[in-house]
Amino acid sequence: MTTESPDSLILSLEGFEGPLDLLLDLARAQKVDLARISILALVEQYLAVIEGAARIRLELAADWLVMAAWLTWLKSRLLLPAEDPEAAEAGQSAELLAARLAELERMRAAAAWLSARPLLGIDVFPRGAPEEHTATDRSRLVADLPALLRAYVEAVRRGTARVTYQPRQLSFWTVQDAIKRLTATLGSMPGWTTLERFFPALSGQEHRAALASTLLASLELARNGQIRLRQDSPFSPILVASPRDP
Amino acid sequence: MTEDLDQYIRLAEALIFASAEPTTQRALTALLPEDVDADTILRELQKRSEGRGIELVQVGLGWQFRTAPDLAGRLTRTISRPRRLPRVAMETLAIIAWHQPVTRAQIEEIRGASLSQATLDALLEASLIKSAGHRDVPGRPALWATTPGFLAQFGLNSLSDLPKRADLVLETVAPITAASTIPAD
Amino acid sequence: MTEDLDQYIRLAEALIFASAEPTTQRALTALLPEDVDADTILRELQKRSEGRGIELVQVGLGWQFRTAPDLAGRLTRTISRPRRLPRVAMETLAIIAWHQPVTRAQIEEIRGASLSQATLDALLEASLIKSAGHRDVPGRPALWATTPGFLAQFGLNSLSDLPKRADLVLETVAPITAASTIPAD
Repeated sequence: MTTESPDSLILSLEGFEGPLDLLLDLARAQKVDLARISILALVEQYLAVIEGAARIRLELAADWLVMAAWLTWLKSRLLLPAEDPEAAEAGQSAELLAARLAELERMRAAAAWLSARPLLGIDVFPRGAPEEHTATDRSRLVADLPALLRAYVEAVRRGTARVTYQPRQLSFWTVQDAIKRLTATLGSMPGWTTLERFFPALSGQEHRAALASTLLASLELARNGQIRLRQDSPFSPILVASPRDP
Repeated sequence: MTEDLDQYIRLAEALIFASAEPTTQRALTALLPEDVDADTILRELQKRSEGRGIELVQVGLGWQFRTAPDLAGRLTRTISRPRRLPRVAMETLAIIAWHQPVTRAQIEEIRGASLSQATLDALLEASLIKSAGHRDVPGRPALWATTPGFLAQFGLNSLSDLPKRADLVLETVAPITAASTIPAD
Repeated sequence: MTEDLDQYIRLAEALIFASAEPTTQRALTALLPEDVDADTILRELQKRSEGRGIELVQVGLGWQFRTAPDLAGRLTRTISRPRRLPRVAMETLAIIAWHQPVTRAQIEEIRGASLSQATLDALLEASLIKSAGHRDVPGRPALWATTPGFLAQFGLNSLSDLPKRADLVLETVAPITAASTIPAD
């Protein structure tokens, strides 16, 4: 790392990925096995670079300065007599730094090894116009019985829904219904009224059913004295009147 | 020169192999030295490919490697990708199954929608339905019924394996006899 | 038998040649008679391809024909050339390949620099790396690993084809785990 001009120094710093990158480069300059580099020499070189850079560029990135501070600490401990416990601690830290640098160096070598491989799509090429030898048979059907049942139910339901199905109004009355109707409408019927007038106009079987239940209801009410009944001759209309009516 | 020729043949082989489009003689010429004839290289490459699993063929304006025709058949894998019947077809089939023999008009009445010829054709093509004579009414409309293929498709031994209509459609086809005064349930 | 063997080799050639993707040994086995060993056929085919413009290589998931590496320079003039990965991405990829599964923090520690989103994106986009679960520590950081595409891209049959870390440089291998005494950034 040379420091002829401040500008070249800045440029060379910016060329590094980080403090470790610079340290590795400085270590390589020692031209020895990375495991045997002089950490002390390395530290001094790094600090010199940072000091030189800091003189001209105070806003130097924080991680460079943090590394510088740590290395300053490391240097001060490494300079202590070997028997000092703090020197032993520093020795360990130095070993770790060396190990980190070694690993980074190894990964650089790994990246270089990978880069030297013939790369697919760059150095070597696969078949450019692949052929498709797969035929698709779509003759079979996915359809099972449950699906068929569902389909039928849905079809019928939708078909009937569209006609807006409405059940026929049914007029079969129970005797209870007839009693209710008779008692409710009796007051509004002046004098003798035919039984047929106590249910709506119906025809056929429905008429006869309504007539039967209304007759039964009228007999029940007459028994209790709630109405009066009268039939002038056989098969003539049955007449109903309120007990209060004359 | 022979060694060089070998190199050029290798280069042509690699180029044609890697190109997505057929390689034109012009593209190959551009890659070769001026004194080397692309046509010669191609003929030689073609000769060397003889009897291999792939062969060099001229496609349109260029050259391409293709699988040898006698092998193509053996390479073809058939993937069975069963199709699903569209809903309309499924419903139509269901109505035919339960109401057969049934006319088109009846099917339309039950579904409450018109039935397209395409739907009938799809069912016919799948061998699920067949025509079963004509109804003896004016216009003599065709009657439709299911086939043995229908039974096979749905894993039925006979049509009597189908559940009764009354067991299937409960609320909509409720009997009319129940009096409205009686609570439904 | 020899004639049959020739046929099987042709068939294997056609099968592998037809596909842009590697062909698995299983796919070839399925195509060959039961008493024919796919491996024998592949080795023979590989031998026959030697010295040609395209060669048979075993990559990750299977076998693939590729253009011979020595032709690269001359072919790339004709065939479009994607950009190479930048140095940072290559180093990151190398760390992931050799240390996998590995967290982002570990990658940053080894490189002594923070990992940019752009680098991660570039590797992911090239389908070279994938996430491989989480490390069971506070924060549960994602773990990264290489993909089969990584093997294919670099022409490797398996991760064991990568040189041993110790062989990469001659230094003694020191564990990197305790390096946390150095501020990471």
